[in-house]
Amino acid sequence: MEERIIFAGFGGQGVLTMGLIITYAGMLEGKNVSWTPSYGPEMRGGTANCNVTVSDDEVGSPVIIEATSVVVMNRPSLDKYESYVIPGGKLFVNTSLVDRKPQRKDIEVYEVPANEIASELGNLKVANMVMLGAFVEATKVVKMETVLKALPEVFGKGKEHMMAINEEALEKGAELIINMVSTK
Amino acid sequence: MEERIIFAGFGGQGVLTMGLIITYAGMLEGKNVSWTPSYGPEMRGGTANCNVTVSDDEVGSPVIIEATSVVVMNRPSLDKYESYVIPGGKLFVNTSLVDRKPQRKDIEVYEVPANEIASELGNLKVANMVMLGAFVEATKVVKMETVLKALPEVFGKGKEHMMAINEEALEKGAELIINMVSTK
Amino acid sequence: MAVVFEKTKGLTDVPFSYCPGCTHGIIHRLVAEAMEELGVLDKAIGVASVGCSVFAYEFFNCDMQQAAHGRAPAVATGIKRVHPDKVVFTYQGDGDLAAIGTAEIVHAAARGENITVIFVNNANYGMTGGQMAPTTLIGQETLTTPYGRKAEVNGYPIRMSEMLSTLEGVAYIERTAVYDVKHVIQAKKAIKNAFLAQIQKKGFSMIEVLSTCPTNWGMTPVEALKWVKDQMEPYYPLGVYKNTLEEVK
Amino acid sequence: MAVVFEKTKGLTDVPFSYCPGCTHGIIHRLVAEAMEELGVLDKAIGVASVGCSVFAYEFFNCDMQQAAHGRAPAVATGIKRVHPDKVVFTYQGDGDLAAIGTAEIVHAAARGENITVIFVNNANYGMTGGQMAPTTLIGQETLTTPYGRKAEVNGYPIRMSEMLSTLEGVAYIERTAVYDVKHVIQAKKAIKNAFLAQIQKKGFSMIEVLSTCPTNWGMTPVEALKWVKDQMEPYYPLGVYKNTLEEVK
Amino acid sequence: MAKVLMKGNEALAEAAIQAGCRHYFGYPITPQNEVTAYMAKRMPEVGGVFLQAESEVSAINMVYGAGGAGARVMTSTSSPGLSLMQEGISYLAGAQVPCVIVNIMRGGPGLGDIQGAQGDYFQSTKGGGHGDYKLIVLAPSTIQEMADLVQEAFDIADEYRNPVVILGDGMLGQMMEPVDFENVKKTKRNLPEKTWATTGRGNREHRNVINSLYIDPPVLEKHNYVLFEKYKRAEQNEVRYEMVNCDDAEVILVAYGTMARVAKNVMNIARREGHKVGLIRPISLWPFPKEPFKKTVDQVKGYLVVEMSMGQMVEDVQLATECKKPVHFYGRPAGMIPEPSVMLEKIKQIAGGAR
Amino acid sequence: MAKVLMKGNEALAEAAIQAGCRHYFGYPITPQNEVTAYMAKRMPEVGGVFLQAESEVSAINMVYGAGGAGARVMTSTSSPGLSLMQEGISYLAGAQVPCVIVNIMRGGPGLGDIQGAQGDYFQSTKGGGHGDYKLIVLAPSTIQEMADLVQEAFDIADEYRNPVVILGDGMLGQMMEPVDFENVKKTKRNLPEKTWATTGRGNREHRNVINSLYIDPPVLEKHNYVLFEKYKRAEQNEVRYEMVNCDDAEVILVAYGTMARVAKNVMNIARREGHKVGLIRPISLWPFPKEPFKKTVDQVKGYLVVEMSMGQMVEDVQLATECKKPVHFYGRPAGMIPEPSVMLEKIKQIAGGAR
Amino acid sequence: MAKVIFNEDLCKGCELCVNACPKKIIEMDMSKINVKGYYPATVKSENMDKCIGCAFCAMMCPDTVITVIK
Amino acid sequence: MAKVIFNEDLCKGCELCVNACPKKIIEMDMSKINVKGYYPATVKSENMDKCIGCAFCAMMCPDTVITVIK
Ligand SMILES: Cc1ncc(C[n+]2csc(CCOP(=O)(O)OP(=O)(O)O)c2C)c(N)n1
Ligand SMILES: Cc1ncc(C[n+]2csc(CCOP(=O)(O)OP(=O)(O)O)c2C)c(N)n1
Ligand code: SF4
Ligand code: SF4
Ligand code: SF4
Ligand code: SF4
Ligand code: SF4
Ligand code: SF4
Ligand SMILES: [Mg+2]
Ligand SMILES: [Mg+2]
Repeated sequence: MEERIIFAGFGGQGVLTMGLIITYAGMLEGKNVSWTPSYGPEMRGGTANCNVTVSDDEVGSPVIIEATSVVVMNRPSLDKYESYVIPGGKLFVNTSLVDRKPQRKDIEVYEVPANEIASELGNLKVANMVMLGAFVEATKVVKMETVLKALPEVFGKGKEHMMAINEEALEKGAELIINMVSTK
Repeated sequence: MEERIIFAGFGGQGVLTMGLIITYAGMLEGKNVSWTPSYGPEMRGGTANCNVTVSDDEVGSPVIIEATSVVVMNRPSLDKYESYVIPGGKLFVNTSLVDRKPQRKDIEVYEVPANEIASELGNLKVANMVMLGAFVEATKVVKMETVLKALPEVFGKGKEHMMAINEEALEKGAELIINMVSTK
Repeated sequence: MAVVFEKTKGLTDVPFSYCPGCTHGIIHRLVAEAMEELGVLDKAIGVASVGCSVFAYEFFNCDMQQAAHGRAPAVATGIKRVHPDKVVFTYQGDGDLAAIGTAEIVHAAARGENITVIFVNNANYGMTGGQMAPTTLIGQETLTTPYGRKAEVNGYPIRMSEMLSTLEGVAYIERTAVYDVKHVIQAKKAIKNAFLAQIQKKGFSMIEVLSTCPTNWGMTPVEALKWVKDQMEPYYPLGVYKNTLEEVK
Repeated sequence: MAVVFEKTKGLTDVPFSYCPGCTHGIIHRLVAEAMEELGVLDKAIGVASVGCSVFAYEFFNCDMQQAAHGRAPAVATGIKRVHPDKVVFTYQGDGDLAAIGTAEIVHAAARGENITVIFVNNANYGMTGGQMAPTTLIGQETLTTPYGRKAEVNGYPIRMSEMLSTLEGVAYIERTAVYDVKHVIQAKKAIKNAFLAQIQKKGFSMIEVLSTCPTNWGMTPVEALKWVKDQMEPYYPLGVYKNTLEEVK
Repeated sequence: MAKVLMKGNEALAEAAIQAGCRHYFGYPITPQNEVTAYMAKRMPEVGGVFLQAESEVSAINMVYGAGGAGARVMTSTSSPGLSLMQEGISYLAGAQVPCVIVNIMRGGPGLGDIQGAQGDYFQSTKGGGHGDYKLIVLAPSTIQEMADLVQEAFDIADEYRNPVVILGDGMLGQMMEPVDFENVKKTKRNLPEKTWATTGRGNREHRNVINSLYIDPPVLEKHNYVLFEKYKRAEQNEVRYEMVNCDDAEVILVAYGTMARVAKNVMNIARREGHKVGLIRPISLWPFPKEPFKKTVDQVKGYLVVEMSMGQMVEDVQLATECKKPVHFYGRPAGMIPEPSVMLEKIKQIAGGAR
Repeated sequence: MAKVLMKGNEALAEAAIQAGCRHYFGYPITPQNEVTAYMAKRMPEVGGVFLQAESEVSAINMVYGAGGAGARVMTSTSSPGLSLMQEGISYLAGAQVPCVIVNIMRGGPGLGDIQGAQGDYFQSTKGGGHGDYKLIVLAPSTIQEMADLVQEAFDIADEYRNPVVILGDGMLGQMMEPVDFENVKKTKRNLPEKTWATTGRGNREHRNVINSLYIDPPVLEKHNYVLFEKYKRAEQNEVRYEMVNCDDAEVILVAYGTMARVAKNVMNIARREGHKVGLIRPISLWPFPKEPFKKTVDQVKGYLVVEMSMGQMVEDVQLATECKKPVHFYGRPAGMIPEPSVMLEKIKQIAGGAR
Repeated sequence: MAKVIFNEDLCKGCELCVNACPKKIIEMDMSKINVKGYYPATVKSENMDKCIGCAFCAMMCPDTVITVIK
Repeated sequence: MAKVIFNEDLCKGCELCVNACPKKIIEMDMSKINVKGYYPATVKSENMDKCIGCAFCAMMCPDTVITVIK
């Protein structure tokens, strides 16, 4: 098993964190993992992304060109990364901020109105957690319970008050996929 | 014809100038010439030397290991350079400041009490010119008349008042050799 | 209706790459307006340094060179010695000018090099994520002074305007700020004076501008302005440190 | 009969490599005597710079490092941060300290680096044959100012003691000379004070000594002393520029 | 201590501290800023010294002072910064001062960009500074290896009294992988005491002097030979490399650092497609590993050197193969990753006999 | 103008002025001080600018400014100084600023000594600075050639918008030989106008910008390819070398600069003793001349590379010969001259079939 | 009568203009996000006539968003 | 009664001691050249008793040639 995932969006949408949580959870599950962020001045109000690999084997290239999954939180990221998904791979689209449909037909597309759900939860900042919940449910790259264990490690001290809402957001995202699949 | 000459002595004895005059004269006679000085902090009250090549052909190595002639103005220079003379080559020793005899038997040795002659002429500073006169007379590397032409070029402006004594010193040195040969 | 205020021709159409509320943008505008108003845009040659303002070569509407970190004064010297009648200026951050570029700025000043230096002091290295600069205040937390700058370890913030004003080659040095309109207006006047000193061939001129770095200071842009006023200005007093200008009308 | 004066233990037996009458030799002796008298020879670590005094590592009778041109204050900083209780000093010429090493000396001073700097100002680059230094006087002829130093081209001589004294990290700075016995005695006192500042952990200390370069100035050693007094001293006033020393008996 | 997820830059810094490094001098530059920041935080905790220098020039000279005074000392920078250190590096090598220098490479020349690249191979392995000297250059390709090699680097530096360079790139510096610090080898070398260090004379009989000046040419020449004797020892004892799937390989990829990871991927794909492809990964870039080429040169059809540069290590591969088999090159500069599809294509061509 | 007797350093400086160089920035260092001193004297006479910078770091950046502003500009230094210029040199190459950089090499590493040596070959030809770039490197071996090549260097720099290095050594700098400035070739190239220079915008439509920053990796990559296209042109057009007695040679000496003069002597001695010995003297060290090796590799028994270093150019010779024939090396560092007797001995061994 | 015009797409929502306006008529338009992803500054049309054309806003704007006419 | 002793072979003949001596008793010995090639400084024995042991000469000597006893 080797999952190669790209998370992409605006700086500030928490895409690096999403990747980090998956990476951390993968490590907790004894997998080989690697997380590579974009960096530099383009981060300043620009776009951000990270490449995450979770694998049973040694991790090869940290840079992902052929992704098993891609998660896009905004429109420019869809434009840039749609082509990176391997045939049969998964593409997660934050429909709240993306105003077009993906064009690929050879991949599984998951449409998640992450911002809307987050705003229903009362905090726009957890849109990434909503998306992450959906992602974990759909890909099973790691177990949801491991994700919950990873959360406090990644957020560190001082964010304890955010745990409840983060977990709720993850659940909401996961639910969306469960419903999606059952209605399919 | 290729003459490879080393001039060596204390800094301040004018050995670089001796070499320069021969080099200049060689150039005036249409020869290929090259002059390479020692340089750096060892010059500060230390020893100085220069390597001069006067040749019909292109000048090869500017650094002389096998000298056709060596001119030593002090004792340390004799110690260092005696071995550089090729068999059959010439060694000029300033006996005023060198308190030992050369050991080589396979070369021609010219003993020139340059400082004494210079002091007889009333100026210790022209010891180098005495030696140069001897050298030119003995080696005929260049013609004495060319040396006389080279003098003002090498000394430059402001040294005109020294010309007469310089020429006298050259003559004295040359005479010494002429007498030496005739008495041999 | 007449235009009271519009974007100066001294700037290109390229939008600034600075963070929201970063006063690099204000200072850029002032420099550009000063050049436009003095009518020197067509003979100006600017030197961008390495720092957040590295892209200044895209923003100023004149010929530009991008210099290695800290070396803008040397690059400007090279340019000025080729074109003594052109107007040559550098735009440098405090890391660039007061750390790695110390020798270059001191000697450009000592030589009385006839150039104008715009020195943007934001008390840290913005571009690289907020490390200590020589101008970082005692106690200030940065990436490389996580426990606050300590005098025993890191020494004391350097007041460049004061230090450089001891040099004879200096024609004009003033320290300004841009935390409110009044100071923005004064800063522009200062920048114009600095260019005038160059035009009058008086020698080296420098305007230090206290600037913000809301991103790395962890403040809102408005809070950052207040921090300049409350924290920086007391250590870095504003004012003219050297002036050999002839009076102009 | 008692010995009134003999060679200090602070110097090795290696004869100096300086030109006849060069006052580098006097200054060496004063530094060595100061260390001997303060009893710090066994814990002193000196840094030789690049210049005529590059061989200082052969002369001072203590551990020594030879630093790259201009970088002695950085090297000394490295040493001092490893051995904060040892006595660390640099010995630098004016080319070394005031030209290529400007950034290093300014920042060592600004950091209040607890080291002692002996700064030998002989108004030119002796080692390389007498080129202009930042300290070369206006009008002075050198290899690289064959028509005399001109302010318009080469700028103005830098007064390092004055400039560095504007920095807060500085504990002690004094400018001295060695052109006669009285000044030699004062220079030694100054050098001792500088070491004391270090021993008292006060911060950065520097003694500037006006020195001669008879060889490159084209003067006899005695004429050279007079030139220091008549030409250099007026531009480089002697005296204490900064002093935070506690009084010692 | 369990595995921890860390950025390469941070793992490197932590490993240095665990290796006994207590003195760090550096100057910020992307993409190695995390080293500096980590040191700023950790050094005070372990009673060590973190000092931000006023420039890379100063930093490397502080390293000289501290290393000469006997400390385990490190600096880190990225490409332009390393260029500024060249004089200091030549001095360190000349005066035989041990230290560890980290270069987290980015795209060049000049200001270039800030993405990970491999354009500084020549600078580190051939000599960016003046004069005849050698640096020992180690190139990790995982975060774990970054930690492991740093420990090793300090030991090698001390054993040989020579600067050791860790040559990484922006990608390695920025990425996170789990690291096991238990794993970091504890020193096994019998390191000599630093009796040469300038610690203040104390009761020592002789003065210690750190110096690279030998004004008399024959003396300097002797010193040069002393250095090269040492380098010869390093060539015998400090060669490091990894060989994967080389036993039956017809085509061998040669790559180091981040690039080797990409190459390994491509090798696996090619194997799956039925091509006999192997990988040689030099870990020590100087001394360059010649053995793996000696061992394989008779059997292979050719080598494909891949670099994140316009081609630098390729020359050492040509020399190591003694030109007995074709050495092909594919690389991209500027922080661009050479494309696996192109690599595959080239592998097929070489397998097919392309020269 | 007749022949004049001049030091190499002075001839170089005079030739630069005759080539139209009117801006010189430099910092004193032995053994090139005569360049600086000469410029200080002559530049004011011709209305040019001589400026003594505060350091080599500043000097090279002044060169950047002046070259970017359109001037013919030069700096000169010796080994440690060139190390300090590496960042600036990488910027000059990256921003395509033409200039001439003179390195009158001395013994290293570190402070070393001040005798002429050849230990900076790698630094100049492979890249002492960071990133992928090339300098065009010319190595004169007589004073006349120092003058000739300087003229050429300015033209090449302008044609390619690239820094050109004159790599001499202390001996060449200090020695005197007659020079004929009539002889110095006047430019024959069709040099493009410097429309890219920052001269102030004036009436120009566009702004001129001198820059090496391309923050977006694909853009930097493209820029890298532009540079390497240029380098390829240089490899085609700017190769220079001298071949002596190679037609029937069984053993060929390879040497550049001062060393080539010594080698020529030895060749003559060997010929007199009946050995068929030739000499290849690379004049352009980059681009390195491969042709003379292609032409001779089949006929010779082997090459003997002699350098005043521990062996640097020898690698380029190995690459150029494609390892078809043994490449032997003999060198001495620190400013010591390799001994003719040893060279002769080696020649005989190679002629005798030694590998 | 004065008027301020915002080149909205350049606005980074820093609020320095809001802070500078003596008439306190500038506010952030939370109803839209510009191309850069920020809520841009604006003066509601009903407040525009309070503008005195002092250009304080423009002088403090770091991104040359504002033109003032009078 | 004081006395100065010259470590003659270290002397470089710079005459700074000559210049410094208040008693003007130091002179250059033109009758010999030392190992360094200089005429060394000396005090003629007939003048030694004029020495007051002030050590001015020693303090000005750059080459630590002079020892003073009293
Ligand atoms: C030689 C070199 N060292 C370090 C860097 C990395 N660097 C880029 S910007 C910068 C600091 C800029 O700070 P400052 O000059 O204060 O400008 P600001 O970003 O704060 O405006 C540094 C260290 C570099 N590009 N080159
Ligand atoms: C990087 C570098 N640049 C230049 C030199 C050459 N150099 C040696 S000494 C010196 C000047 C020394 O002058 P100063 O510091 O005033 O000392 P002084 O000889 O006058 O005592 C220079 C430029 C060098 N060794 N290294
Ligand atoms: S990092 Fe700081 S200085 Fe740089 S643009 Fe952002 S706010 Fe301005
Ligand atoms: S050159 Fe000048 S400074 Fe150097 S030793 Fe001689 S007199 Fe002293
Ligand atoms: S011009 Fe003045 S009153 Fe009008 S919006 Fe701007 S700051 Fe407010
Ligand atoms: S100051 Fe400018 S950028 Fe900031 S909010 Fe107002 S209009 Fe927008
Ligand atoms: S001790 Fe005094 S009196 Fe005696 S010789 Fe020396 S200077 Fe003259
Ligand atoms: S001062 Fe010293 S060196 Fe000079 S002449 Fe007197 S004894 Fe000799
Ligand atoms: Mg800043
Ligand atoms: Mg000096």
